[in-house]
Amino acid sequence: MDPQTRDLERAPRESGQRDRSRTQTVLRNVGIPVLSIVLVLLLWQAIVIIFHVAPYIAPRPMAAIQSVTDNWGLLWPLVLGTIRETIYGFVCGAVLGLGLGVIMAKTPFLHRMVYPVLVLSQGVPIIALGAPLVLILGFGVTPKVVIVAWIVFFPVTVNVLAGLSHVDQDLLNLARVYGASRWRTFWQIEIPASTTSLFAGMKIGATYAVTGAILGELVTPSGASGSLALYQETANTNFNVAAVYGTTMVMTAIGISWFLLIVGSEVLATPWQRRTVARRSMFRRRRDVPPTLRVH
Amino acid sequence: MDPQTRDLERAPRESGQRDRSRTQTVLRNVGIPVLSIVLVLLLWQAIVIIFHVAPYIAPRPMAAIQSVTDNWGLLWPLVLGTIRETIYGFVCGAVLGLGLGVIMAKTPFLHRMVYPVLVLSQGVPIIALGAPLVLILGFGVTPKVVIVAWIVFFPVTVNVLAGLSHVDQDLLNLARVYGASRWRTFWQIEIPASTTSLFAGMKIGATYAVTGAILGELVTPSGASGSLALYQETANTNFNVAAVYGTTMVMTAIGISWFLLIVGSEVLATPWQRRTVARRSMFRRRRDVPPTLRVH
Amino acid sequence: GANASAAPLTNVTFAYDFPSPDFELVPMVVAQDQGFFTQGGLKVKVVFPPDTSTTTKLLATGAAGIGFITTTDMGVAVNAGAPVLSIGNYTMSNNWALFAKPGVSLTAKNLKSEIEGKKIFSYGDTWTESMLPFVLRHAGLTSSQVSIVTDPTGQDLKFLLAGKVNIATNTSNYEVAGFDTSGTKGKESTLLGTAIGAPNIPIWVYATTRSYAASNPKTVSAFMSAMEKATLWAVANPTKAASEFDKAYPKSGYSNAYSLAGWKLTIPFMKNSAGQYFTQTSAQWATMARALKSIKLITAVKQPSTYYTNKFLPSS
Amino acid sequence: MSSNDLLQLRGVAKSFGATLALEPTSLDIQDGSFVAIVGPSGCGKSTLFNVIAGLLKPDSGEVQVADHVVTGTAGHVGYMLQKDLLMPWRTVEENITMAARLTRGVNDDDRAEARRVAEQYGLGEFLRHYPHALSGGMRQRVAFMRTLVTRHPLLLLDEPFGALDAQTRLEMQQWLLEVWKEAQRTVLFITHDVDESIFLSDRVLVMSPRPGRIIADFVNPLARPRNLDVLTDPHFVELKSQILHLLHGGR
Amino acid sequence: MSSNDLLQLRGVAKSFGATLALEPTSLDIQDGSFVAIVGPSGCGKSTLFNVIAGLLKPDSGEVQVADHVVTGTAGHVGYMLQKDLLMPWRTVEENITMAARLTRGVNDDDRAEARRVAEQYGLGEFLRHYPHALSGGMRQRVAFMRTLVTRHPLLLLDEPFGALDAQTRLEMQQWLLEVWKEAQRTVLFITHDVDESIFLSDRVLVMSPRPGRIIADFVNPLARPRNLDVLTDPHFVELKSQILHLLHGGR
Ligand SMILES: Nc1ncnc2c1ncn2[C@@H]1O[C@H](COP(=O)(O)OP(=O)(O)OP(=O)(O)O)[C@@H](O)[C@H]1O
Ligand SMILES: Nc1ncnc2c1ncn2[C@@H]1O[C@H](COP(=O)(O)OP(=O)(O)OP(=O)(O)O)[C@@H](O)[C@H]1O
Ligand SMILES: [Mg+2]
Ligand SMILES: [Mg+2]
Repeated sequence: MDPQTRDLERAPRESGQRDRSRTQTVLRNVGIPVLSIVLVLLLWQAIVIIFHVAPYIAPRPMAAIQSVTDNWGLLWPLVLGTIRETIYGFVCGAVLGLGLGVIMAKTPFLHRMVYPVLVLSQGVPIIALGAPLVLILGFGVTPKVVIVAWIVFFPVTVNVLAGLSHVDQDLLNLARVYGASRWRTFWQIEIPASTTSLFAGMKIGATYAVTGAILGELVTPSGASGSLALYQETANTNFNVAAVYGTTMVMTAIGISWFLLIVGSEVLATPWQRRTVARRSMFRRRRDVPPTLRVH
Repeated sequence: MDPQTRDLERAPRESGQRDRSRTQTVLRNVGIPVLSIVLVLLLWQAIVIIFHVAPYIAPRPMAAIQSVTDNWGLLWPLVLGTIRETIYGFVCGAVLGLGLGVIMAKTPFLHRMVYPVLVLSQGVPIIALGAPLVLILGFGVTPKVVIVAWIVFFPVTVNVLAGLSHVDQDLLNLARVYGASRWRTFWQIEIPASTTSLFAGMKIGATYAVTGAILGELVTPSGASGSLALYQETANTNFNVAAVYGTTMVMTAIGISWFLLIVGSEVLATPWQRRTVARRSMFRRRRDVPPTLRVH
Repeated sequence: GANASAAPLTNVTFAYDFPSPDFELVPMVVAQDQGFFTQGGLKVKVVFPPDTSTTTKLLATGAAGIGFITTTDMGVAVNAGAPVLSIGNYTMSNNWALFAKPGVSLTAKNLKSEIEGKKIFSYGDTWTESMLPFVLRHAGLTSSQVSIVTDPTGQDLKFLLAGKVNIATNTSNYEVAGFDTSGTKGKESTLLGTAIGAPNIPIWVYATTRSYAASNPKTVSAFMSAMEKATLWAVANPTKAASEFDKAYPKSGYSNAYSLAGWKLTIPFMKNSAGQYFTQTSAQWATMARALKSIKLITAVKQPSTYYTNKFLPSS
Repeated sequence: MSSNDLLQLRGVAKSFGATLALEPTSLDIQDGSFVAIVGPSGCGKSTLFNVIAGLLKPDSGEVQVADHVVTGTAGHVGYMLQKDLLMPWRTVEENITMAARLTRGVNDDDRAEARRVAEQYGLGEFLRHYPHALSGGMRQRVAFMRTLVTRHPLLLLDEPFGALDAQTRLEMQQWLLEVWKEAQRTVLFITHDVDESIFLSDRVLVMSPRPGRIIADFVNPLARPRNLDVLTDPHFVELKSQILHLLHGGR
Repeated sequence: MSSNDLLQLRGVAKSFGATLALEPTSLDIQDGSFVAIVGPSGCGKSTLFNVIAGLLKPDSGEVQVADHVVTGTAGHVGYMLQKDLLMPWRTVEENITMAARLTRGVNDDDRAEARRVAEQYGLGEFLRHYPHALSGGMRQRVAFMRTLVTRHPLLLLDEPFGALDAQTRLEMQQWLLEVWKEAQRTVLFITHDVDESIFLSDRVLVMSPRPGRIIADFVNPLARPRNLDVLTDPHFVELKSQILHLLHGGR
């Protein structure tokens, strides 16, 4: 209610209070989403029953789930494949995006030259990439990884660029006053100062990474080893509608897990955004312990 | 160089200086991108020539462009179709996204319930949407519009939510002190204060809108009228590689034009972010003119 | 052969025509499982294209030595300048057909009334594009008198059963196998294209490039000879052959019932009325080229010998 | 009982949860006067203002403005903060007429009044400018004009010049005194700057650390008009010393 | 020629394009002294600091620190601004040792020194805290300690307490005097607050509006140690009046 921000006068936060409400927060952050997903499934079931939807049009949710569990032995390697493509592609895309972002931030000329090409690259429909990529890179996992990376790198680059260009100029000047080298300034200031932006880009990338992997599986062949997307495609031609919806659920689950994983890494990588006091890190801080304590 | 931000002491900006460098800015903002796109085309041409790439594997850029100009009469209605799907879908998605964002910002309970479902919706692979949408909505433009809207609404909602939750609480309190109604506060403060966020969401949406339309054309058939995606698909089956690449170029061009259009609307819709002085609006300000001037 | 197993095997990459494996690969699986390739001194690796038109490109770039494509794709590729060469038919006749949902009876007699002003499903493939004009001409209709719904993602059965399209087009082995294993009651009405004006030309062929054929003539011959043994074996033992396929490609997503049904439906089309397998004729290629030219998919009808050769067939 | 007092507080108190922010406080502010309030950070000064403005409902007590009980209802006072809270998407003129736009819609009279005020107080040239083009001092002037045109007799100014540098602040203080003299309003003025509180006011209230309580009520002996020289006036120095000792306990 | 002066400026001038920010300026600062600089906004105070710190190369003139010419080279002074510029991702201890981390890597001595300084000056409990958990005053103290542990004899403080509220500022001033006495450094201190400049310094330099020039150099007659009472000391009031008249021309 107080209309004035009192940032300067904020007292050190109490950590006791936080712990007390942690279970409440978890309940709220996990319970409500789960509840609403269950509601969606119930609604779906209700619609199928009330409108007498034919099973070849849409299955009941339980049938979809069962088609997944029944074929889990078959599906699991495909799921692993999709996850692998996602991880490889995401990592490549993020690294490429970060690299491009850093290079472009440091050389304004390259920035101006390369940026339009990057925007252009995102305008190219992914479907048009399949055949050329297979012709150049062959079969197997590589073209799919390239497609995921193609989608992921862009938001990362854009955000890293924004992050690096918003590093406090005064902080950089201060580093100069101290006589810091460019290299140390980069690692000690510019990189940590852009972490939040980097993660913002990676979170957008993560949202689209699994979709990219699925698209990649669809437009580049996997052959004998199969792929989740092809499995779905086949189920579709096969009239196995329950499997189509079941696979969709699996894909969605992979996508959301990946997104949550990135969110989780951000939480772990930026302790200062949540915690008041730094945790003692076992191995790095050993020498902090006074010698007297160490002898005993 | 000055390590202190002197925001408070900034003098009113001169508009003279700005005009002088406008042509320079335009040159830089248009010239360099065009130049770099030309460079990409030249590189492509060079690769095709140096590696003796056969024309049925990959065409020269000029051949791709020519296949577009030669068939423009045939392509134009398809391009129009894609543009129409993009516009309809984008508008529906943006309106839906805005509406959802506002409703969710105003009712925290709905926020918690609906948000996971929205995240879930983005995990569903678009390809899996094709058949159900056609079965429900038939062929024609509607299912494609739904697919575009499906893709566009999400970043809009997320950004509107963020924008509305970051409106300065003190400004809202001040409105209360004045005795403002909730409705007026919403229109006069909350909406304008979230414009930037809204456009941020729309720009992300715009990046993916055309890809969404193409995907929509591919997974939901159009019947006799055809579609750009099908044209490309057919060209592909018929070994017309120049047309495949030409169509990709057209699609990319539509995508980028749409993105630039949204960027342009933002510039127009938020004059205060660029201009120092508000332009006199012809019709709204007529009464500002003193009566004496009006009689003559 | 004892002597063959002593010699090192020649590697061959074989490109299928579809992104995922299905029952038309049964002879290939049999050739591998029954050791026909090894006997011929070959080691064959099967690859899959991102889309049906890329198989030809895989051949042209040398990414694959031998491939499996449709006759019409051959025609279009040769027209575009790709140096591909057909080395043997897969099927010997045309089983492309129109289908109507259970309850509708589609016959050559009521063809006109059943398709006029109706929605006809097409994958948008070259084959359907070149066959439909014959059917329309036979029914006395122009293309503007029907509505073609093109869907490369292939939801034909679903749309047909849901009443979103009136007529589906497909080859009978895929369509009927799909319907029979879908659990839907009733029987689809099938009307073969050859009964309503479509030319009776083979749909699929084995192909290579001229340069590959020129530098590896023994390999190509050995391949075709192994395929012949495998095909005859698979025709004679359909159930065993289909389950071998399922074992080789457990992740294809297809049920054994589907693969078996599909393979059984394919068998009748694999030999001609004279009981021949594989043998191509100049007439089939001339007919194909004229059909493509008439719908402007190709610019010139070439000599039949431009498209094919029978010299790698074991019988010749 | 009608009186000369524009604002009357009777035993107003406010806690936030377990935190008692404001002890029961009573206060009378004479119509037309300029009263400064100083006190340590967190002592409840802004809370007091929020209660008077009607943003907060006090736990007990009563607020009267112009002999009407207005406890817990908004719309009776002008209010201005350290942050200018201008709308970046509105021009200076539109920002000045903001209160009208937020309550009943802007009419030509409002616009004319905005122009008159802006011209009179030195911002006539900038009516069509957007806030971002103005300096910090100019922005605070616009924020003040916006408060002024609401025509409420009572203005609550909460550290309005707290974010300005010393020189601009001095200019703004002189400007404020000028405007106040002409516009004839009653001003309650929170500040952390003891010099400022004495330079501007007729009366200085000193509050205790939390829970807030008015611990001193000084009548300012300095004559008006005042200029820089009052800063070395013995009365000034004496009053400043008293206030500082109350605030800091003579450290 | 070795002297008692830690810092010597000889005819240092600086323009930005057509703007002459600093007229040729000469200045000697005695080792161990506390010199305050006041001047109107934009008069070139920060520019002067940037030149001394080596961030800017002057157009003409020479900068000597401890009898070495350092014109245009960095790494010779401690520097601190109004913004604390703490790294949010580093703990208090890590922030204090930042200079070492930025130049040669932190060793155990640096950490021990950081802990010693923090404990000595009242932040020992907060060594492992992240900056966001500290109040504004505490943050400025950390920023100052970071400047202190660089062991440069000359510290440039550019409005270090400008963003703090009056009460915290007073505490910080007293704290700074204490630290200065013990740590035996030479301090150049820019401020807009005339009270502050007199309260802290041995000497007050007054600069003219742009182009900046030192127009007065007052020796502060007040004895140390000082407490709040000096604010009412006649010497104080007299010096303040002189400085204010130089700055504002008696308005
Ligand atoms: N909405 C609120 N919820 C909880 N506590 C609050 C709220 N608003 C204020 N407080 C607490 O009430 C006390 C008084 O706050 P208030 O803002 O009135 O102080 P102040 O005198 O204005 O301080 P400052 O000089 O820093 O502006 C403080 O302890 C503050 O933390
Ligand atoms: N990097 C720069 N480029 C151009 N002009 C500059 C730059 N830095 C400072 N100036 C100008 O030089 C003049 C002096 O600036 P400086 O920052 O030194 O003033 P200051 O005395 O520190 O002001 P303040 O009290 O507001 O901090 C100003 O007119 C400023 O606009
Ligand atoms: Mg306050
Ligand atoms: Mg400065």
